[in-house]
Amino acid sequence: MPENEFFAAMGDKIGKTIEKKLRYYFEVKNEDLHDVVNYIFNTMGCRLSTATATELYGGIEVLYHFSHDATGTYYCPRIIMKDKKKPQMKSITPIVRGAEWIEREMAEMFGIDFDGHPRKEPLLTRNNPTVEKLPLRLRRIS
Amino acid sequence: MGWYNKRLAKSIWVFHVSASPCNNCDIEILDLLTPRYDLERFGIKLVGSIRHADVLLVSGIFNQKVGPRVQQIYQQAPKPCFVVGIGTCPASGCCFKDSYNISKNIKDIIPINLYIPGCPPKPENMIAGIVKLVEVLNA
Amino acid sequence: MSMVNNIPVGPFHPLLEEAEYFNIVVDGETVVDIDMDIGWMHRGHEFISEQKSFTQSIYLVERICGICSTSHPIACVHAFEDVDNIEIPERAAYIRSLVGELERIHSHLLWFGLAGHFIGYDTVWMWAWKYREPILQMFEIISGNRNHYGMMRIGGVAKDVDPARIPEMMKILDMVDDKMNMIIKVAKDDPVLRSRLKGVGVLTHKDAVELCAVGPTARASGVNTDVRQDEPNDAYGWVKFDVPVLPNGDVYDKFVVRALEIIESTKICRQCLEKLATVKGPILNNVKHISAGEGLGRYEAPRGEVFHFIKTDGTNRPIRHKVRAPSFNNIPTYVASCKGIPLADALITLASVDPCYCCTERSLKVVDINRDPFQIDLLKLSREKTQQIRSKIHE
Amino acid sequence: MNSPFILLFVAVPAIVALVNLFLPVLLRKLLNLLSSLFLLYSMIDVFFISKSAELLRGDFGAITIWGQEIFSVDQMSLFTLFFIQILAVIILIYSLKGVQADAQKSFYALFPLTIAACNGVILSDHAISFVVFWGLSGMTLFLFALLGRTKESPATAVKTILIMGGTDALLVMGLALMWVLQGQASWALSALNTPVTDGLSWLAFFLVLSAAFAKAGGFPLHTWLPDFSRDAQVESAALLPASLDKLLGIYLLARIVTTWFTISFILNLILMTLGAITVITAVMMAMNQHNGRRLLGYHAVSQVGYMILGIGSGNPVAFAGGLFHMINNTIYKSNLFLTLGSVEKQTGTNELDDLGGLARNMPITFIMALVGALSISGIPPFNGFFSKWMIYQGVLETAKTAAPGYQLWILVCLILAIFGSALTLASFMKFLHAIYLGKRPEKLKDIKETSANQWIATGALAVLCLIFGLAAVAVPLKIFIYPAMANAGLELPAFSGLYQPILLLALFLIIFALGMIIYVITKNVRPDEIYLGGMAPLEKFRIVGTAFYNEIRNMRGLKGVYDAADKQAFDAYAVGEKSSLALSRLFQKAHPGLLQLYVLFIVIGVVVFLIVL
Amino acid sequence: MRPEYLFYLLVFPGLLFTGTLGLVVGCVDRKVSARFQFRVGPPFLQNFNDFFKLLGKETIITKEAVASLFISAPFIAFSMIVLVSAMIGTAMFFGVSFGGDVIVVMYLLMLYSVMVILGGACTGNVYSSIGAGREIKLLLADELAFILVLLVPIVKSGYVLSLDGILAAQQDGLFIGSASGIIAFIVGILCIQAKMTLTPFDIPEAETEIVDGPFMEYSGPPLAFWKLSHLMMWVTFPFLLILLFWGGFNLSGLGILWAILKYLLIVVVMIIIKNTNPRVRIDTALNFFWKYATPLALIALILAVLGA
Repeated sequence: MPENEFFAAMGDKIGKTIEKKLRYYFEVKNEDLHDVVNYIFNTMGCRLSTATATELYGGIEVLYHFSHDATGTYYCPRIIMKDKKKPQMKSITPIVRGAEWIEREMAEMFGIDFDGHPRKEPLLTRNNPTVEKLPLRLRRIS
Repeated sequence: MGWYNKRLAKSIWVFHVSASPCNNCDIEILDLLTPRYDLERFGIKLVGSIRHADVLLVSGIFNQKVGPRVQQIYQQAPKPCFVVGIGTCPASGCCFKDSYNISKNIKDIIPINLYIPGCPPKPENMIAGIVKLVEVLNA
Repeated sequence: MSMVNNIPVGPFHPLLEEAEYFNIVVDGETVVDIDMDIGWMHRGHEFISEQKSFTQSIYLVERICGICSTSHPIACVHAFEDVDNIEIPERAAYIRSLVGELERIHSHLLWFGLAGHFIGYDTVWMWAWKYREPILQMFEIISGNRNHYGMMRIGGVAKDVDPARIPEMMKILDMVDDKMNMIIKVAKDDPVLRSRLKGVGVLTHKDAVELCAVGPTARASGVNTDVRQDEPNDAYGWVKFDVPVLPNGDVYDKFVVRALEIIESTKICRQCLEKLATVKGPILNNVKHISAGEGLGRYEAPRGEVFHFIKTDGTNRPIRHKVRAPSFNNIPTYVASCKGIPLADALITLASVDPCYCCTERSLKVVDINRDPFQIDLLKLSREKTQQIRSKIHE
Repeated sequence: MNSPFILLFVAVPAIVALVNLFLPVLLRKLLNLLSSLFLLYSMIDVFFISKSAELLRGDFGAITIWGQEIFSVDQMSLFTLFFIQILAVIILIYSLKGVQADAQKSFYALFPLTIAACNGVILSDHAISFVVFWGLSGMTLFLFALLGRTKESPATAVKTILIMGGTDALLVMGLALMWVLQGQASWALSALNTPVTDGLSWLAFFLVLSAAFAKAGGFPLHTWLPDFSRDAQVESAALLPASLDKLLGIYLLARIVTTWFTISFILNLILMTLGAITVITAVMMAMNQHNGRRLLGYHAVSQVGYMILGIGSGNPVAFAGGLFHMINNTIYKSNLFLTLGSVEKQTGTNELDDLGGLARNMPITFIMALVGALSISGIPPFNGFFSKWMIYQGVLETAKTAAPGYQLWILVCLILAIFGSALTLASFMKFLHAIYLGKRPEKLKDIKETSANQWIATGALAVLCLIFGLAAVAVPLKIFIYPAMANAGLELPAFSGLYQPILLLALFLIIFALGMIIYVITKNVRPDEIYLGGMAPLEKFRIVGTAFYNEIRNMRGLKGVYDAADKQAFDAYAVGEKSSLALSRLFQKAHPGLLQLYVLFIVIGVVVFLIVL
Repeated sequence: MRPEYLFYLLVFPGLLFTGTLGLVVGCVDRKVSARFQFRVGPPFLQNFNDFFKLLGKETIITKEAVASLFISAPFIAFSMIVLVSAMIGTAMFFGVSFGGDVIVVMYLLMLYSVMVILGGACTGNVYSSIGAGREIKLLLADELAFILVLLVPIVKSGYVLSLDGILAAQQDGLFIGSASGIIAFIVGILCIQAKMTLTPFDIPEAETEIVDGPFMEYSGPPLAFWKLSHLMMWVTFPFLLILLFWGGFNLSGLGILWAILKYLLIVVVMIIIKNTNPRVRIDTALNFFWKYATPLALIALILAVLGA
């Protein structure tokens, strides 16, 4: 079973895990993210579906969705950033090229600074004359 | 000008402006040109350059990025030039009216001469609308 | 030694039915690089959805895109159902798959037509769209609408299929099969068409995997990914079908993959219709409440995997509704597949992934702007405008 | 009989050149202008005012020294002389202002020297004086190249002088050979008449021919020309390779095929083939140039092909066409060089990549360049079309009488020539597009129209283009070329085709006026920004046009040829330099580029021949 | 200049005749194309409406354009087409040549491309510039074959250059009846397909790629005249082919029917080619013409020289 191997290989790098039918949501620390993603993407051959950023009371969480196509299983590493003012985390674009756009979109929406992202510019609001140069999330405050 | 308007009514070249719609109106506009509806019967032709256009078919809710461009496009069209708003979006904003990224007042961006509501309007509906325009021109 | 030039494509360009902007960097007419700028279609779907109840959300996601206007609802209801593991009735499953597959047929036919239009082959455009009309007719038979069918509900579907009209629909499917075989034959025989498509805009297997491409774009590059076989929900576990995968990754393969998929889809539709003639039962399980949790739904739309993620807190609104359409993953493959090919080829390559920008650019929450909706009396406005034209012309 | 009148054409410019060495720049200009105008007036007087009968008959002017007839004039030399004076005056008017400041002094001294040398070549009837003046004109070319200020100028100068000097030596050998073959009768050139029959006469023919080819820029001795065009000053590029050298080279060629040799049909075929090859190779190279001057340089080569084709065909219509094309080419080619020079002086560059959209800044220059470009591409009603049309007709006439195999051969040459003019059109569309059309780069926003003297000069050339195109039969053919041909003993041409330029222009203008009337009645004009699908017309959205023909360049089969050409594989000079290093080293040692040495070589050569024979 | 030239030029077979016939044939083209695509197509006088409508629209001149060139380019091209049609038509209907011979016609036709390029490129629009580049490349592609095609009747008629002379030379046998004639005729149809920039060679004005290329910035009357001159080519080029290979028209009795049939045949063949092919790339077009059409035309020329 790939998932058993995965959890065994990662060991204590995996935090709190929610397990549902064909879905694994687990917390990962920022410094372990690259190891985990590397294993999921390169060793297990998963495909990155997308990533979801959500603003919660306790901070901003980013949830990556990796699909293991052979079994139909989803692996969702979750990063939680406590600092809402200046959220910062590692970019996985150097490992997964396909993550470029989704990380740019999240950066634009939530002001998350993706460390090591090759192209840090807004995805949707380039050439947009009216949107302020702030993450869209901050517009609620003003 | 009566004689000229009759010529204009018989030869409407449309330019399709999609200002952040859900794509469905656009597809239905193209559908109008295809065998079942065949708008070329009325001399209507889809053109690629705004300089050749007589009628702008506008669909969508005009988000903040595309709004100024639509305005620019309208200014670049040679007059006389009419604007037809296709679908519910240019008329009322449809379900997107709560969004943060739409232009507040479409009227200020582009003067729409004719609305064809519907989500999306049926091709028959659009033909009826365009025939109305033709009738106005012919009157 | 020669100069590098920039060519803007868009926001309004005949190649793009939707407003979109590419800055194509060319040397002579050879593409060196493509810089994509999206966001012209950004309407803030995710934000709006978070203010709506679950049922309203389905109406909304249908309007993400007019072409895949049932894929998004299916993925969305899958996500809702995934939160509580809700089962749906068997008949409803068949209807869902039927509608989904019909949409694939109509979408691929639409793409054939547009692809023909883009390479200046208007006859193909007209023919493909002529054969697409009966499919839309089938939608009218099933749902009453040509587009935006409004069929999906949490726990089932909204409308039933009348068994008396099944033979009629079977006939249409036969016709589509027939024409698809013809189109494949044309693509194989016509030397001019082949020269225009073969070996153009190659997306290598490696690039397809690394860029996480999905759908026919990936399958034409030899990546065997299809939600219908990977996670067979609805009726896909019960029907037989193949997933065509081709190795070359050029436009020609994308063309053929889609043609083969249409034939597979008609197979599925037939099986569904046969079952619908026999399987009886309810079409909707009433779902009263969705508990707090996370749900993840996906569906193989015509362009690839549609992905919906729902986070709920026990109320009747999602606190986060994430939508990822297939084109969002496929559009970045342009750069990989367009480098070093002539401009004319690059443009058909852009079209070859069947991009759907409306899908790509929904997005996020935020902001409590003072709402100023277009509360205008439609009829009155229309009359006013017409009056304006009239007076303008009479003067 | 001595006639001081003829002597004027050599003596006056030579004296001016000498005097100019000691004068300030302003006086140099004045003196030059005066002398050139005087000479031009003398020629106009001969042709139009007093119609000096003796001169026109050709039995008037001859300068005899020591019993040897040095200078004499016949119809062909007379009209060539006339065009040398016309171009000299026009180019001088152009150079009155704007010549590179540091080269000005030498330029105004070299200019009359060049004129003197060229006039001398045309007037010479004595083999030795012919060779001396011929060599002198090559030498001025070398000096002009040295005046250039680009990095490659010295190398180009050496290349030019090597090719020129080498072919000069061949010319001397050829003349000597002819002298021997003719039984050592006389040194007078007009007395030469060698039937090309046996091996030695063939050799003599090709030896002399090579000199004509090198001077005019025929294939394969053309390679100095594009380099020279790029590296020399633009005035000298317009003066020598574009006009005077053409006149000299083709004049020599016409002499060769009419009087000096009696050639057979096979030689006609060879000449026509060489002509067609010159047309097509040079124009194919020109298409892909990125430097404006080099592009024009290659065209200066390709146009020679038409003249060789016409003159080599042996048909009177084509012969007349070839001579006419020679005149036309000098007019429009110097026009093109000069307009490019104006652009260069205003913008400071001649790299096509850096230019664009100048038609709005320099409308007059643009119109002149447009006329030149249309003429060179052979678009009716300009002059280039008329001469090409004559050449095609003549070639077809030649084909008509030939055997089927030869017919096909001639037709292929013709096709290449006609296609060459389409290619010419193509490369000039690129040239015009890159400089005058398309989007203008921001930095060229404030470019002003060029000074009056420059556009007067180019304007005069453009007007000549139109006049010679419309009234081709009435003016240039009847006045200059037919008499020359009659004088040379050729039959007068009869056109088999039909072309009425004035009628066509009149009818064209009627329709055009009708269209403009409709436009003026219906017009409703509004200025607006460029439409780019909603994007702002930024500066980066610009197509220069230099890469128009990348597809052709990269075509399978052609790519290799072009790549090789870029590495100078087809440059006889470069190949010679590379392949025979030892020889080349010797060669270069012998020709260190020193003028004195070079003159010495000529003198030694002549002396050696005199001793040997 | 004789007064009847004005009649030839302005009424028949020049401006009025060619213009009207061109607009009508343009409708035939649209109608037949529509039938190909299971559509009804526009009304029969659609092109007239289009033309008059465009006359009443605004003329927009871009701020970067050279206004005089931009405006005069379509009118020059138009005048040129009228002139050429008058020359061809006069030779065909009256047996009178004026103005020029085959070579003149060939070079005048080049002027059309020149005007397209100058008019399009002076706007400073990037698409127009690309279109101009493609236009000239297409000219290069078809010109070589076109020259060969034109040489075949010249050779076959015994090196006669004038239009009426070539027509007269066909009294004892149509050129199309010989092997060389028929090959050259077929290549000729392909060439005029490219000269008229019809699909598959509508590369310079590819609407979905470069938005009508050089004509993109045109609007109002200048655009009307571009369209008109383009439609007039539907007359000029087929007439030229009929003149060179098919013995012109014999306008008496059944000859009229034959004339119409001949003309319609060429037009319909062109429409069929247009509707059954996708647009090719410019390098494909170059390859096609240089590597296939030109050798074929050369074979025709060889045959013609040999008398076949």
